[in-house]
Amino acid sequence: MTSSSPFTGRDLLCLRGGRLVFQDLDFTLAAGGCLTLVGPNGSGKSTLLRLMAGLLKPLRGTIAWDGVALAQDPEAHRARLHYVGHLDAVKASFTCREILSFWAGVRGVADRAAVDRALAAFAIDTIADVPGRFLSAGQRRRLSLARLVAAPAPLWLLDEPTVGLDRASVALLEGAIARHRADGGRVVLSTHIDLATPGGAVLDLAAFAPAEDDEDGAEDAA
Amino acid sequence: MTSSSPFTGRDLLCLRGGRLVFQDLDFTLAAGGCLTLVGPNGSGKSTLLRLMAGLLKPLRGTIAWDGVALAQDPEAHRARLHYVGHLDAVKASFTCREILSFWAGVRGVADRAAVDRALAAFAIDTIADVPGRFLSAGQRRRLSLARLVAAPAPLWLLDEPTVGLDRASVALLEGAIARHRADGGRVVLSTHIDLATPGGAVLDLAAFAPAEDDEDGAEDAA
Amino acid sequence: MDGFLSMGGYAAYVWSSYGAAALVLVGLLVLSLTGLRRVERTLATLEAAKPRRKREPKVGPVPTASPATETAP
Amino acid sequence: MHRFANPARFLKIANAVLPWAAGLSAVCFVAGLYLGLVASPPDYQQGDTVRIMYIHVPAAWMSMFTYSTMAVAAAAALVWKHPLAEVYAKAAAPLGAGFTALCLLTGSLWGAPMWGTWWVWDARLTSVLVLFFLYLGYMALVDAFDDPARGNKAGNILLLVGAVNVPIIKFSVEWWNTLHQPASVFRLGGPTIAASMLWPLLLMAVAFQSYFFAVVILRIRAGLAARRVQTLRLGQAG
Amino acid sequence: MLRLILRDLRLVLRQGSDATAALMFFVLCVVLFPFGVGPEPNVLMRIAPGVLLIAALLAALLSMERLFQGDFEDGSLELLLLSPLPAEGVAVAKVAAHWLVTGVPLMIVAPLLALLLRMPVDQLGLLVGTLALATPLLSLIGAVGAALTLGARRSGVLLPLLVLPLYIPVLIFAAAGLDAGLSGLSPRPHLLLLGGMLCGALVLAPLAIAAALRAAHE
Amino acid sequence: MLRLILRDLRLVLRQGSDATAALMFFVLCVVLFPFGVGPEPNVLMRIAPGVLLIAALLAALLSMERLFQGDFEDGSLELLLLSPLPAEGVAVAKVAAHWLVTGVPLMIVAPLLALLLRMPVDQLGLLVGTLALATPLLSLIGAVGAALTLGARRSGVLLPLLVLPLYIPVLIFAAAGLDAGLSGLSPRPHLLLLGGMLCGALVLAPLAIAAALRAAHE
Ligand code: HEM
Ligand SMILES: Nc1ncnc2c1ncn2[C@@H]1O[C@H](COP(=O)(O)OP(=O)(O)OP(=O)(O)O)[C@@H](O)[C@H]1O
Ligand SMILES: Nc1ncnc2c1ncn2[C@@H]1O[C@H](COP(=O)(O)OP(=O)(O)OP(=O)(O)O)[C@@H](O)[C@H]1O
Ligand SMILES: [Mg+2]
Ligand SMILES: [Mg+2]
Repeated sequence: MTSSSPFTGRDLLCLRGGRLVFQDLDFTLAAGGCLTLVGPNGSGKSTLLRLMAGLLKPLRGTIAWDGVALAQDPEAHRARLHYVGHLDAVKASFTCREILSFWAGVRGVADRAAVDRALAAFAIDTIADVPGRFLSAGQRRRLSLARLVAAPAPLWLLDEPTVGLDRASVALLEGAIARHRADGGRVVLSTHIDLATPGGAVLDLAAFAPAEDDEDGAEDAA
Repeated sequence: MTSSSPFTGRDLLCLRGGRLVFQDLDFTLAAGGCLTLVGPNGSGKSTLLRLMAGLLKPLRGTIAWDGVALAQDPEAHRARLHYVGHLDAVKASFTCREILSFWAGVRGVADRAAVDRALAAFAIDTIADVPGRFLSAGQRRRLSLARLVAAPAPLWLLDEPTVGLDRASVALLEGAIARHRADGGRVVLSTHIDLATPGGAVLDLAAFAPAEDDEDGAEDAA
Repeated sequence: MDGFLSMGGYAAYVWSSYGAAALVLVGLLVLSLTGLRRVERTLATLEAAKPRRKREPKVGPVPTASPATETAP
Repeated sequence: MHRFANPARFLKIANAVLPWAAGLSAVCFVAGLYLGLVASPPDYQQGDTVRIMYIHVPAAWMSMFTYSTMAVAAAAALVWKHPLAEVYAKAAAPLGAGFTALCLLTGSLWGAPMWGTWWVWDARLTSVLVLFFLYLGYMALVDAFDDPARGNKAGNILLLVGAVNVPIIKFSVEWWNTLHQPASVFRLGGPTIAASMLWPLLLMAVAFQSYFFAVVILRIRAGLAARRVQTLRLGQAG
Repeated sequence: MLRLILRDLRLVLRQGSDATAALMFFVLCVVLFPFGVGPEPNVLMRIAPGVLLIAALLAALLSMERLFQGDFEDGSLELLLLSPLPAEGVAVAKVAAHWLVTGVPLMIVAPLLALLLRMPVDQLGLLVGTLALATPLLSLIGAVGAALTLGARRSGVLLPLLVLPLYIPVLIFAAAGLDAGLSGLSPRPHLLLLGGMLCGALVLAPLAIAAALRAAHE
Repeated sequence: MLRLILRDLRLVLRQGSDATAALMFFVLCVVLFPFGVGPEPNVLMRIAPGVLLIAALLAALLSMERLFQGDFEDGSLELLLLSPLPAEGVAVAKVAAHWLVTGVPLMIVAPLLALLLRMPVDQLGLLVGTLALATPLLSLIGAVGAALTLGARRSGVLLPLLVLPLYIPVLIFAAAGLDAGLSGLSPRPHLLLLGGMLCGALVLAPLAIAAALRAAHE
């Protein structure tokens, strides 16, 4: 994990479904930093996270890691990020351990101990051999979060990671984020509830919404 | 809305996927009451709500409305309940208003004003003519909640209704629940976050976990 | 004229070919024209519905907004 | 090329071209029909059925031309994100489907007296049929998505994949032996007859081509207007 | 119930291409056979009724898969089952909408395709009549299968497996009726049988569908 | 990539019925024709190669629909696209797994069914060879369609519409090869053509699939 390279977005403008979601948005995230995205429903938190992951492309502006735009080297960017979205990628017929080792394996970690550590980190080691179809909403989410710990990656992108988690699990997640940041990792997360991210920055997306009468920009661009 | 009939569950035992979820569970809910289900992930909150809706049958025990077991008159029970689960039933190609009037119509409310009131109650009147495909996670959830207001029904069963909602919307939901209760309605909801339900009861499902799984529960909570 | 219409005994084939061609070409033209009329009418009503909001920013943000589309990556 | 990226500038040019294209098309149709139906003699082998050629061959050429331009537009849209390219492909598709249907229909009508059958499953006819279904598939795919941008993208990929079919149509008569004659129309009855049949054929070809340009401009205008309507609706709602 | 049918029809119209696409599949499928079998006209004519029916069957089968799937996945079905409507009513409404959207247009195009396959013109009435009995049967039986495989792991391959054996009797009697007509015999007994099956299915299928839908939500 | 193939194979084995069900569909489909067409042996023999190929095609088509769907809906595909694997690698792995699970077993059963339809024994080698070229082609082309229709509204009916026209040439050349074999001619030119198409598809299809998958996640 390199420590000096900043992860930045400059002058971002994003359209979704032909509509302007946000504009003139900038962010910078140094190693060990945490950026919490807040804002009302529909303000573009999920959209920004997908931009950061490279799943979407901004209509204007660039996102860069250490000065290199994502579009120039998408493979390298993919190798360095973990994305946890609304969907949990839990297969009904695989056990928790099988699911986790597959995802660790995809990122090159074939180590059984690492998988066990990750299961323990989110207190799902007791249900490690239960198949996916029997999991409750919060258990699935915890399994999804365990991927973060199983295979290390410097950038975590978490879209409402606390959804469905009970309080004990929220505390586990806060701990995992703190350890990751202490190791020089960085985290971007969106949330509607309070999550302890000491020393982290907050980005309120409501501030970048297009002005009420500015919609002509969106029209022309579409 | 009758006001004296209690909604009760007695001695409930529920198996799911061959595993005991809870046992010896009792509850009573009088008119105007609110029952908040809490408990760690996997403790059976969603399961209990589906039992109350009649989607699942308990292995032992009975759920009754005014002394009449649900199994004896499922139609009458369906007519008196609203269920909001994890899924939002939002069709991509219909607008918010069309979706809401359909669900109101299914419950016999063909009144356009009622639909407009419901949209306003969750602050989605500004996007009433936007098709479902363009909604963000929180907007979909608000649309789903608006069903509660569009067609009145005495019993609301809400499974983690605050998921995805921003703070302003959570306040709107609290208001809707309070008004419903003031009119003699009753509410059962599950949640992991704090929701203001003045005078409501709390049911901690961890207390009804089967004995031999107790240690698992403890670990889960840890 | 009769000889012209009978097409050397192949009238059915020749004239149905030309008939089909006329049908397809005129049909597509009419469909395109009516489609165009329809959207242009809705566009006109929509733009008429909110003239106030549109006029003011026309001076400012529009020039900056349209180059954005041209330099799109 | 980028000068046309701006819809307003495109519209200005297109509106200037439109009357000329429409006029040229009308003139060529009148002249071509007169020459083809009245002035030109029947072929000594095929009799008057040869007049089907003046529809069949231009329609066949246009079906391939339209698809090729759509495929180029698809590539432009995918690589350079050219905003007009998708509008063009969408506007041209029904026209291409129409031309292809005409080619199939007139071919069948020609085949019935000449080959004694409406249809054979040989390489030329089959590949044209596949082209027809590619057009239909493209149109169905593009509006099968909730997000129009997504539909356009899927459609573009399909157009590029289907582009392999165009050379197959063109060279099918040379690669496989089929009932359909190779590109030999000009040899049919010697050079003197060729001239009298060549003129109506070329006139009709120009007529089809300019008809295509005129109508596609109308359709592009409709497509651009529809986009504006959609954004206005969304802007109003939000 | 009427509201549900209307909503389903509106859904199809709004989302555009369902009716046309199932129809398109039917046409494509009929067109496919000459490729595989060869273009000999007498062979084609001989197999025309069978091909038309098999294509109708496959078109019904394919469009069937999504019959409940969409409403199941987005939670609409759950809500419908919890609504005051009886589950059987929901089942009937969905099947009726499916038939209106696939069966009816298919009946309209079938005569044209039959002409292409050189079926005699005087048999077209019989063809439409047979399809009028067969297509609702296909919708009803298929819906039972679709409801049963709801939430199943590989419903895409499981559904044909369940439904095809039940479709075979329909296919046999419909084909027998058409063949009888073609060879100058009376198709009545076969049509009566089909009608009997349709009556039976109209009574039984909604019950089975409703039970399967409820089971899918346990 | 190997890991992905193995995982997909394991998924199929674990969830049981995929391979067997596609196969079952193939068998059922072949068995269906005598019902629709009538049991006359000479007619059956005449259409045997076509029927076998059409059944293989439909089996491939039906199992194709779920190829990416499951991974798309539960978010796995999103994660795979965000993993260090190139998108083309993901595409190749999924197609390879699909072929191993449907194409290969089909090649094994086909000779038995051909015998039932009274195909001469000395043609079975040719049949298997043709299928060995045709089934991977079907998988590759179908996967392009499946990726393109991902997230489309009526993918169940749209997919056949897109894919069948592209399947037609495969069907034609495979059938022509078999027919040539049956009538004592050399099937080589047709098989060479199929082989050429396969090479082309091996190069082009993964690119198209990868592009379509990326577009599906915009
Ligand atoms: C449905 C059946 C048919 C189809 C799909 C079809 C398709 C085509 C196509 C695609 C072309 C353009 C070839 C090129 O530019 O290289 C063409 C050209 C032509 N076709 Fe057909 N055709 C059909 C039937 C016929 C029949 C029955 C005849 C005459 C007996 C015929 C005569 C011609 C001639 C003379 C040309 C011009 C060839 C040249 O370029 O010189 N076609 N046809
Ligand atoms: N798939 C989509 N296609 C088109 N528009 C979309 C899509 N998803 C979201 N949008 C639009 O983009 C805007 C931003 O959505 P986004 O999902 O990023 O919001 P969000 O901040 O994550 O909201 P929430 O808190 O509700 O999750 C919304 O106005 C929504 O209407
Ligand atoms: N569809 C199912 N089939 C079988 N077992 C299930 C199913 N859904 C949940 N379970 C099991 O039932 C138990 C209770 O699950 P339930 O979904 O009711 O929990 P919950 O309290 O809602 O948890 P959460 O807070 O995570 O939503 C869990 O242990 C889970 O393993
Ligand atoms: Mg979101
Ligand atoms: Mg739950």
